[in-house]
This record gives sequence, structure tokens and C-alpha cells, in this order.
Amino acid sequence: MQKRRDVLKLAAGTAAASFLPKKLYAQTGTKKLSILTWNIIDMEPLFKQWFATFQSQNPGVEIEWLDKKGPELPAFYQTQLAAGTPPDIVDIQGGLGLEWAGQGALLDLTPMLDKEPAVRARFNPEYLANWVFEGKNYLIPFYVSKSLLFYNKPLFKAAGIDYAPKSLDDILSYAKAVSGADRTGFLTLNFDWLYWPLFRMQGVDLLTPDLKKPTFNTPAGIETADKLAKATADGSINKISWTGRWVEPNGAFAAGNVGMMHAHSSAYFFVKTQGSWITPETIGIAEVPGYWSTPNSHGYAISKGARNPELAWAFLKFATEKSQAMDFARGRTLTTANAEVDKDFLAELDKNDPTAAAVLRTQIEHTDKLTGNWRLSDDSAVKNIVWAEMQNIFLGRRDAKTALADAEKKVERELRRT
Amino acid sequence: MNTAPPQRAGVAGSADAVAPPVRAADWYRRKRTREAMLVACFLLPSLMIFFLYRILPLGWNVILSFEYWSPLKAARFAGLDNYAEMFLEDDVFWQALTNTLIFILASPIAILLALAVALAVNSDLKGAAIYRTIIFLSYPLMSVAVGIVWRWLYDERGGFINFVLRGTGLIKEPIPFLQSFGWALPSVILADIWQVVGFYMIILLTGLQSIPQHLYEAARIDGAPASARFLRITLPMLRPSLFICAVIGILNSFTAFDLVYVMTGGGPAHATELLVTHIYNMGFGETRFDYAAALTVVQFTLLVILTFLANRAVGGNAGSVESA
Amino acid sequence: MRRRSHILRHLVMALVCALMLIPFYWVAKTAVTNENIYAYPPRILPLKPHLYNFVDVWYLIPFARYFANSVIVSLIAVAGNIVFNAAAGYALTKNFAGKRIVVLLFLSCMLIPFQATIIPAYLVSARLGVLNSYLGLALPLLSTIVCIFVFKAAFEAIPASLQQAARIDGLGELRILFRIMLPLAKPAIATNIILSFIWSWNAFLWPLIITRDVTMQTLPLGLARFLAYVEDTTGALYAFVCMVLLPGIIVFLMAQKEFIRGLTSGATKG
Amino acid sequence: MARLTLSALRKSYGAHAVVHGVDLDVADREFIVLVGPSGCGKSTILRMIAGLEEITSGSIAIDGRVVNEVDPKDRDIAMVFQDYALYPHMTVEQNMAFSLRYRGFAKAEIRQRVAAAARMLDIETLVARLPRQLSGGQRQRVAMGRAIVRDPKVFLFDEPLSNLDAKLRVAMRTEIKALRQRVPVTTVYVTHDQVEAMTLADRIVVLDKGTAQQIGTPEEVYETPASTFVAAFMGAPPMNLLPASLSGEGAVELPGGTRLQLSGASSSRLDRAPSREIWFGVRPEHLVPARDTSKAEIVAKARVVEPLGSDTMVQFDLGGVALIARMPPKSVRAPGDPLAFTMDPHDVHVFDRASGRRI
Repeated sequence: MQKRRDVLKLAAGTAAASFLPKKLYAQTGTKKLSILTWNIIDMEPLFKQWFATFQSQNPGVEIEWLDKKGPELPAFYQTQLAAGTPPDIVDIQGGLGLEWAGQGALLDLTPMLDKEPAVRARFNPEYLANWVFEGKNYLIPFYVSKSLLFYNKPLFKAAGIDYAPKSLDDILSYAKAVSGADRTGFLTLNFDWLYWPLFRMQGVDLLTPDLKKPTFNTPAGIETADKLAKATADGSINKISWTGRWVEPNGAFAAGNVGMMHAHSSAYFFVKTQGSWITPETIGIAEVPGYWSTPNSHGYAISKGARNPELAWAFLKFATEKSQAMDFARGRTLTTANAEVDKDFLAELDKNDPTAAAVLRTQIEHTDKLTGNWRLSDDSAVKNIVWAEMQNIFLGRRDAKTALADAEKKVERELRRT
Repeated sequence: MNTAPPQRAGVAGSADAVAPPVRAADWYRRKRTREAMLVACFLLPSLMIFFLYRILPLGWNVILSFEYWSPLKAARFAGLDNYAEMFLEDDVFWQALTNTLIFILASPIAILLALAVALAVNSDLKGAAIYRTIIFLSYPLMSVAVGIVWRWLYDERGGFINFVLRGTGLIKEPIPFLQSFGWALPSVILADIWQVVGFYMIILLTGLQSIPQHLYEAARIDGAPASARFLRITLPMLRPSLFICAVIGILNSFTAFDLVYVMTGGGPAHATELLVTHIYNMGFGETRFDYAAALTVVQFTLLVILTFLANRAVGGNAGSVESA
Repeated sequence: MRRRSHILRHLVMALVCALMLIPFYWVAKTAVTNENIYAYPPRILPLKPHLYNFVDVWYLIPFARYFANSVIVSLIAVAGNIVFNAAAGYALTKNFAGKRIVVLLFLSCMLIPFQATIIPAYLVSARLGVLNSYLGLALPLLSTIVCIFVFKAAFEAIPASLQQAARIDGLGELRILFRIMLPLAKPAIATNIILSFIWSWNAFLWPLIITRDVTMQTLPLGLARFLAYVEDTTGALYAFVCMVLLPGIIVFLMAQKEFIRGLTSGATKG
Repeated sequence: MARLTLSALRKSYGAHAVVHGVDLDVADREFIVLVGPSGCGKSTILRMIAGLEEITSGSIAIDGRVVNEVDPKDRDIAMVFQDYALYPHMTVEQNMAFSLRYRGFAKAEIRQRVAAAARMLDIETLVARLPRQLSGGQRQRVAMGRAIVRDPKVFLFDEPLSNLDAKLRVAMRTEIKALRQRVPVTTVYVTHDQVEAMTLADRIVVLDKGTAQQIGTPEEVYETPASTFVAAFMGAPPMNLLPASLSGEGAVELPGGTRLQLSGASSSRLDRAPSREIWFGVRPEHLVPARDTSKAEIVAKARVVEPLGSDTMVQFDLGGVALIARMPPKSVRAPGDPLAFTMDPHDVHVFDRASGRRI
């Protein structure tokens, strides 16, 4: 009885306390650090451990950790920006960081990196360069991935193919050979610019190097789009390629009825849990023809509105240090772009899970052939324009020539707008 | 005979002795003021909430729509630039506008369906409560999950609908519902109807249950057949509920946001883009809150006009039962 | 004759219900199997059903805490909705100067998508000092226009003579509302409870924006947190959906009793 | 003691006037019936008396106290509504006790009053039921019971029988009449049914378009209708009205050329007629079959014959105007039968053609 009353009292007390608004962290103290991450709450034990270590090195620091899932993080962060209370550190995926940098939301990290060349030297230079906007570095790599090709070896064998494709034409002819009945030959993820290697391997680039003019409306560009459209129409390419985002393409490939999938490394771990056919013998892992790939990486940035930028920078240095990065790579089985960590971790993984190691190895090789990472402040606008016309072409509503001409016009207008 | 002696203002000998008072108007005015105060008090809490979370944000959007603004840049006056861009250059806007209108115009189908169901389960049918529960069941589902399930149902290869259609020999080749420009929007609309039909049903049931039974009794005494009772009593008395349904249908063009976002993301090539998904993409996707604000203002204006028309269509007075 | 029409109606209703239930079946089936839903051909019956997903949901996130948060926020929202909406709905049955404007205002308030009001709504809540609190979570949902109109419609269907009789009997407006109108508008109250509960229970974007503290999060936010652990595997997602959905259905069933009573006892029928 | 006085009572909605200055003095315990077609303003007047409608101008006094500025609850009136307005969620007993509870009566007194009223209305066995478990007639009684327990100064009835079927209506009418003798309270009763008005009223107020056409006892209203409207409204079938003209010296010329000499008082009134154009009125029962056709004032052929058992109604044409006569049973058998009528000059009515007022 007494116990129950205590429980009730406690519950009432907690409830009452919860009714009172908590003070915003920004309005109190100066030794607070607030960190917003992108959907990695599963790493909570590790993060808690990092915070404890960091706090012991920096006494008196309080850390607030926020984690939001992908589609909602931008809404949350921008609301906080508008309210003038941005988290000090934010974990951003893909090109979004550059857009926010262009808006003036993020702190230029170049001076810090210049002052501490040792920190700069930690990272794979190509991945670090991913987030250079107008000559300034706004983010440092947190964990990185880029696209590669998975293929279904039994399906390949049944179609009489026993090696990975070396060109787009290979991809399309293998796809055709594999497809039939309810099988399709090829699938690609399409969010961000993940489909762009299909064009790049044909020598088609989106923009001029100075990012001022579109360059995709060329005979090669039209031809490539045409080929993809035809292959989609005849069932070689699975239509989910052009509409699905993450769950369906991976699910479809895992179901075992698709010959190839163009995706980034994390797809492997998803597919593996969903497809009973997947063993080291049955899944093929290959670089994209021409070694082209699109990065899909996470970086750390510091908000310009951060109350304690030095503290935030100290934390970033801490979190990307070898020991921490290694724990993180182990915890999530990924590459961090900390060159030393990735090398050691892959060596370790080779022993435990060679297939996973093979997948991850592709992520740190040929990093000079990254494509689809244009340093634009309006990358998503350009992406949306081009993608809509690509969908029109691939799904057979418009012919490649007029659609690409339209896309070119719209991209030119968008580039002029900013 | 009376419990208290009347307060006599003066015993009048005849009708003439009672002079018509002129002050009556004053008393009525005070009385009306008192009633108005009461009405105001009753409305106040709701009005406060709407003011804070609806009207202020609307004003914010209106102001923003005439500016260049982002969370970190000082606002600059933009005149009609955002609107000019929308009407003259933004193809997606026009597509989204068309789709939004189609989405709204499809709502009568769902309302009729719900009306049929509501009439059926409001009768003496045994097990009506079970039917009612089942049909309502889809509404409390989280839209995100609904979107994921329907995305699967519509899947070209592994989806249930194609599986059934092919299994029964109705079609030979699977239909890529969500990958086809023709099918995508109707498919999303169907999924949406599936989810909201229970909502409509609840509103219509409330309306049906509020109709005083004596109206039917009187009609039965007058010998009105069932069809006449429906047309003369049920339908007119349901007008307020039907109006609410019509408004929900209009609202649905943006409450279906989650569903569209999950099922198609507005694609392929904006074939299922609604104004609200466009607004969200422009705001939080492309960080163009100023432009998104202009879109919001235009959508708002459009919906106000549609609501006004819906109000006219069900007989005006915001869905009130007309009283003499 | 009557019986035949009943059988026909049962058949039609059963068919409609079956169609309505297909997606449900799939949710439930996937929740207990973890199957890849993109497998072809689809497997109709679950193979080796298990309840691990439900266990995962319970343990991987602070389910009980989120559940309690959701319950508290929803209770506040439901209470607010009944009182405020009934009052406003009653006021709207009166004739007063500016009524058309108020109705128009209410209607137009509905027509602003929440997605477009996130930032200003957050700024308002910050000004009010209710960020990261139950009150702040419930505040925008405390009165909903659809429900105001549900009350208005229900009140208007009550014969005017009842109000007049009550007025002659000596009741003031408040008493008329509470002693006469509300008891006769039970279906409207039930509808209010059901709808406002579901809306606040399922609210996602607003709690996401307004809560910073993990312990203040509601169940739908738990989904995001949960999915981070289980890598978007759909079985877990559906298990979560089932567990989140259940309270909504229970509230519906409980409130529905009022409907049934309305039918059998004729509480609202003169 | 409760008198009810309406003076120059007016009601208008904006520019649209629905009641144009009604004066009425209701004596204590008098039973007044307001009768008229729908839209004549009778219910509006009743609702103004109840305080449910604003008074545009004029005044209402109960027992000499002007109640224009008194809330309904303080006017000491009770009202029986057309739809009874029983509270559906309360039992019969609670319904009847409801207003007393809000007037601070002691519980015992409430119980006693409700029991007395229930006994009087013979609904003692129903007190625990809900309204929807009652028949139409029983609800009607409860509605009256609710009024009776209040023991008010004035009873108001708003078409209380119109929701009942024809048979029950007649029965309830008789009951109201009987009840009235036991509870003699000043009453204003609104109906559109002239039979109800005739049977129940001490005095009838015939209303049309917001004006009182005539106020008088049922006999007065029936025998000397003040206007063609009253003449046509009261009585079923209605009074026959023919366009006719005065041909001087108390003579009336009917359509078809018949001349009728009115004698005595009637003829002297005719001299004051503002115009020679008149309506000539005679009730169906005052067309007396003539034994001698040559002395008949009206000769015609039957067009429609409707035997009612007690009477036979016969329709015929006179100079292009349709008339109805109430004749003894079996006196006429078939269409085409010859008819001949005489009229007692005391039983005919003459109205000015332009104003419709009685001459």
C-alpha cells in the first residue's frame, strides 16, 4: 500500500514536472554542447560513452544529444535555425550540408583545419573535398559510403553470365538476359544523385566544372537516357528504380528476382537480412563500370549560431579520432573516411566477414571517381528538376531529346536564380 | 393559486391603460449584449488557439510570400516575384494544382460510399457495430504505415493487387500502378479513400443519430415511403454533416500528405504531386520558405473558394439546418 | 421480404469489410513474421509466426514512457476538445452579429496545412514558453474546427423547442448547454473523443519539432527511434504500428458504446 | 387572477412585418384560441407572450404587469409545444419536476405536485418511463402535466394536437376541454384547425396576415363573420361566397340574375355600403330546400353529390360560381337532379367587395 502510494506520488511528481516547460538549453549556461545526429540512435551506448570521456576531458560541459530520422531532420534543424537555437553540431547527409552552408547556417571549418593539419590529414582527401563549398570546408566526414554494384550470381549463371559488367551496354545486355517472367535485370537506388554513375560512365556530366552551365543535353546524354528508357520498357530494368527510394528496391533485390542492384554499401546489410538466398557465394560485388560512383556520406558541421564553437570543434576532433572512429566503424560496420581507421578496420573485418569487407573496400577505393556531388547551394532544386524529366523519359512519357532539352532550360534558369 | 404574489406595476383597468413602452428596445439591446458576451466567452478559447496556431502562421506566410527570406538571411522585399515565378515559370505548381483539384473532386465518391455504409450500420442490422468498427479501423492507422502497405499492395511484381488480378486472369501483364503516369494518382486516391472512409462514416453517423426520431414517425404517419423519408428528412437533416464531410474532403488534399509522401514522394515526375507536398519540398527540401509561403497563400485562397462553393452546394449557412 | 434485404445487406457489408481488412491482414501478418513483403509470389499465410517484433518494440525504445507521454497529451487534447468545441459549437448555433465572419474565420483556419505553419507555430510556442512540455504538445490540438462543426450540427438537430422549454423552465445558457444540449449530443461527444484522441495520438511532425528532451517524446516519435535499431525491416515497423494502433481502437470501441446507446435507448430522439 | 393584455403588439423582421398591431384583452380564466392559416402570425404572438421572441413594439401585460422586459422564466407562464419538447433524456417524472427544481421548490412539494398532476392526467403508471417509450397521446399528456405542475398564471398551447393522428386528435381535444374545467387557468391556444377553435374557445381570435380579423365568441365568429376571410375560414365546408351587386332598397342581385330582397336591419345596413359591388355569402346549411320551386330564390342542377350519412353535400353552379349546399340525407340522389333553394335573409352575409369587410 505504502509502496503504491509512493509510486503514485512519484508519477504525479514526474507528470507535474513535465508540464512545466523545460528551459531551452540556449538560454542557460555557456558550457553546453548540443549535438543533432541523423538516425543513429542505435549507437546510444557508444555515444554515451563518448560523452562521458569527452566530459572527463572537458570538465563542466553538459551535452544534449538529439537524434532525428532522415526525412524529419531538415525540418527540425531549420525550425531551430529560425528560432535562433540551432544545435551546435549537426550531422548532415549528402549535399544538404552545402545548401545550408550556402544559406549561411554553418561555420567555415577551413581555419581550424588549416591550423591543425594533423586533423585534416586524418581524412580521405576526396571525401573531405565533398563538402567544399566556394573554396571553404564546412563539414568533416563522419561516416561515408558510395554506390557499387551487387549482383545475383545464381541468376547470372542461369543466364550464362559469370562476370561483372564492364560498361553500361554490359549492364543492359546482362539485364535483358536475366529478365523474363517475373524477373527483372537491373535496379538502382535513385535518391540524391545515386543514379548518376549510369550517365557518367557514358561520359555525360551534369554541369561544367565551374558549375555555371548544364552539360547533360548532349547526344551521349540523350542516347544514354534512351537506352535506359528502352530497357525499362522491355522489363530489363525494374520500374522501382525510378520511383522507389530505399525499402522497395532493396526489398525487391533481396526477394531474389532481380539480377543487379546499383546501391551504396549500407544496402548490403539491409539486403542480407531480407534475402535468404544471400551467401558469400551467391552475391556478387563489383565496382560500377568505369569506377564511377556517387557518394552518400554523413558529415559533421558546426552551426554558425553555436554558442561554443571551440567546444564543438574540440568534440569533432575527439569524435573523429582514431579510437572513437574505430569503435564507431565496428559498431555500425562502415567506413569513416578516417584513412587509418578504415584500413585497420577492413583488415579486422576480412577475418570475420570477408563479404562485408569486400563491400566496404569498394567504399574507399577509386574515390577520385566520385560523381553526383556538385557543390551547389541549390543542389536539391537542380536535382528535382533533372530527376522529374528523367522519370518522364525512363517511364516512357516523353522522349529523351525534348525532355533533356527542357531539363537543360530549367536548370539554366535555376542556376541563374541563385 | 400562485406561489408568489405578482409584482404589480400597476393594475390596469383596461387594455388602453397599458401604454406601449418605448424603452423596450433598450432592454433588448442589453439582453442581446449579454448574450453576445456569453457567445464571445464560449468562442474565446477556440479562437485563441486558432489565432495562435492558425491565423498568426497564416499572416507569417502572407508576409513571407512578398519577401526573399530564409531562416538566416534578413528579409528583403520581393514584391510579386514569388507569385510571378509560381504562375509563369513553375510547371510543378500547375501540375500540383491540377492534382490537388482532382484529389478534392474525388472526395464525393468516398463520401457517398461512407453515406451508404453509415445508413447500413445505423439500422437495426445485427452486427452493425462490428461492421462499423472494421470500417473505421483504417482511420486510426498511422498514415506512414498505410503508405508503406499500399505501396506494397500496388507493387508491380510482388504486390497483392497484381497478384490477385493476374491470378484470376483479369490481366496478363502486371500493372505498374505507382510507376505509371496514368495510374499513380488514382492509386494514391484509392488508398486515401480507404483510409478516410471511416472518418466520413463517423461524421455521418453522428449526423444520423442526431436526427430526432419523431420526424420519421410523423412522416410514417403521413404515409411517406422510405425513399421520401430519405430525401425529405435524412438528407436535409444530414446537410451539416455532409458539409463537414465536404470540408474534410477539401482538407484531405493536404492531410493526405504523409500518404503521398510515403507512397510516391509526389512522383513519378510530379504525377502525384499535391500543392502541400510541393510546399513542403520547397520549404524544407529546397530551403525556399519564401516561395513555399507564396504557394501556401495560393493554396489557402483556392481552398477558401472551394469551401465557399461547397457551402453553397449544401445549402449555405455553413451547413446549418435551415430554420424558418 | 425484410429478412431477404437483411441478408443482402449483410453480404454487401461483409464484402466491404473484407476489402477494408486486406491491408490490415498484411500488417498483422508481417508483424509476426518479418517476411520480405516484396517476395514473389506473396505468401498469404504466415510462415513460422513469432512475437519477437513486439518484444523488440517494448525493449528497444522506452515504450512505457512514450506510451505514458502519448496518453497524457491525448487526454489533455481530448478534454480540451470536448469543452472548447462544445462551447464554440453551441455559440455558433446562436444568432449574433459577426457570426458569418466567425464561421468563415473558423473554416479558413482549417485550410492552412500544418506543414506550412511549423516554423511560426514553433516560434509562438517558444514565446509562450511551452516548448518541450505536455501543454505545448497538446496546445495546437486543443480545439479542432471539424469537431466544433460536429457539435454545431448536433446541437442544431436538437429541436429548438427543447431549448425554449428549458428557457421557460428557468435555465440559463450554461445550464441549457450542460443539462439539455450536451446530454442530447452524446454521438457528437463520442465523435469528439474518438477524433481528437486519434489526431493527438498519431501526431508526428509537431511532437518532432517541439520536443528536444527524449523523455518527452510520444509514441510516433518512438517509431523513428525504433526503426534506427531495426534497419527499416518491415516486420518490426508493423509490430510497432499494431502496438500504436491498439489504443486508438480501444478508445473507438469505448466511445462507440455511446453510439450504440444512442441507437437503442433513443437518448437523442424526441 | 390572471389577465393577459396585448396592446398594439407588433412584430417585424427587418422591414418585413408579420404581426401588425394586435390588441387583445384576455380575462382571467378565459380560454382564447388564436386561429388562422399558417403564416398568419399566431405562433409569433404566442411566442412573444412566452418571451421567446422580441416584441417590436406594443406591449404585453400579465395581471397588469408589463412583461416586455421580463425573461421567459419570470413571466409565470407555461407552454405546451407542438412537438411537446419533452426532454428525451429524462423520465416523465423528471420532465415534470424539472422546472420546479430550478425554482427552488422543496422536494416534498415537487413530489406532491407531480403526483397530483400525474393523477389528474391519468399518467401515474408512466412516470418512470422515458418520453420515447410513450405514445403520442401520452407524450401530449406529459407535456400538459409539465405545464400544470408549474401552476402558472397563463397557459400557452402551440398547436398541441397537430402531431397526433386524426382519431387521437379528437380524443385529446375532448380531454383538454375536460381538463380545462378542472384547471381553469387563463389560456392562449394556437391552432390552424377551426374545429379545435370552435370547440375549445371561450373566445376566438381569427388572424390573417398578422392582423386580427375578428375577436369574438365561437358563435359570433361563426354567425357574424367580420370579413370574407373569417367567413371562409371558419366552418367546413366554408361559406359560399358569390360576387354580387346591390340593386338598391335592400335588394341583392346574384350572378345568374336572381334578385334577393333583404329585409329589416340588413337592408338598412346595405344603404351604408361604400360600393354596390359586394360579396354575397351564405353557409351551405342555410341553403334551404324549397318546397315550392316557383318560390325558390336559387334554381340549379346538382353537379356533384356527396352523401355523408347525416347530411348530403351537393355542389352546383350558379352563374359560373361553384356553390355547396348541405341537404338532408337522400334528398338528392344523382348529378343532374334539379335543386331549388330559399334563403332566410337573416342567414345571409354581405361583404364589401373591395375591403372584404362585413356590411
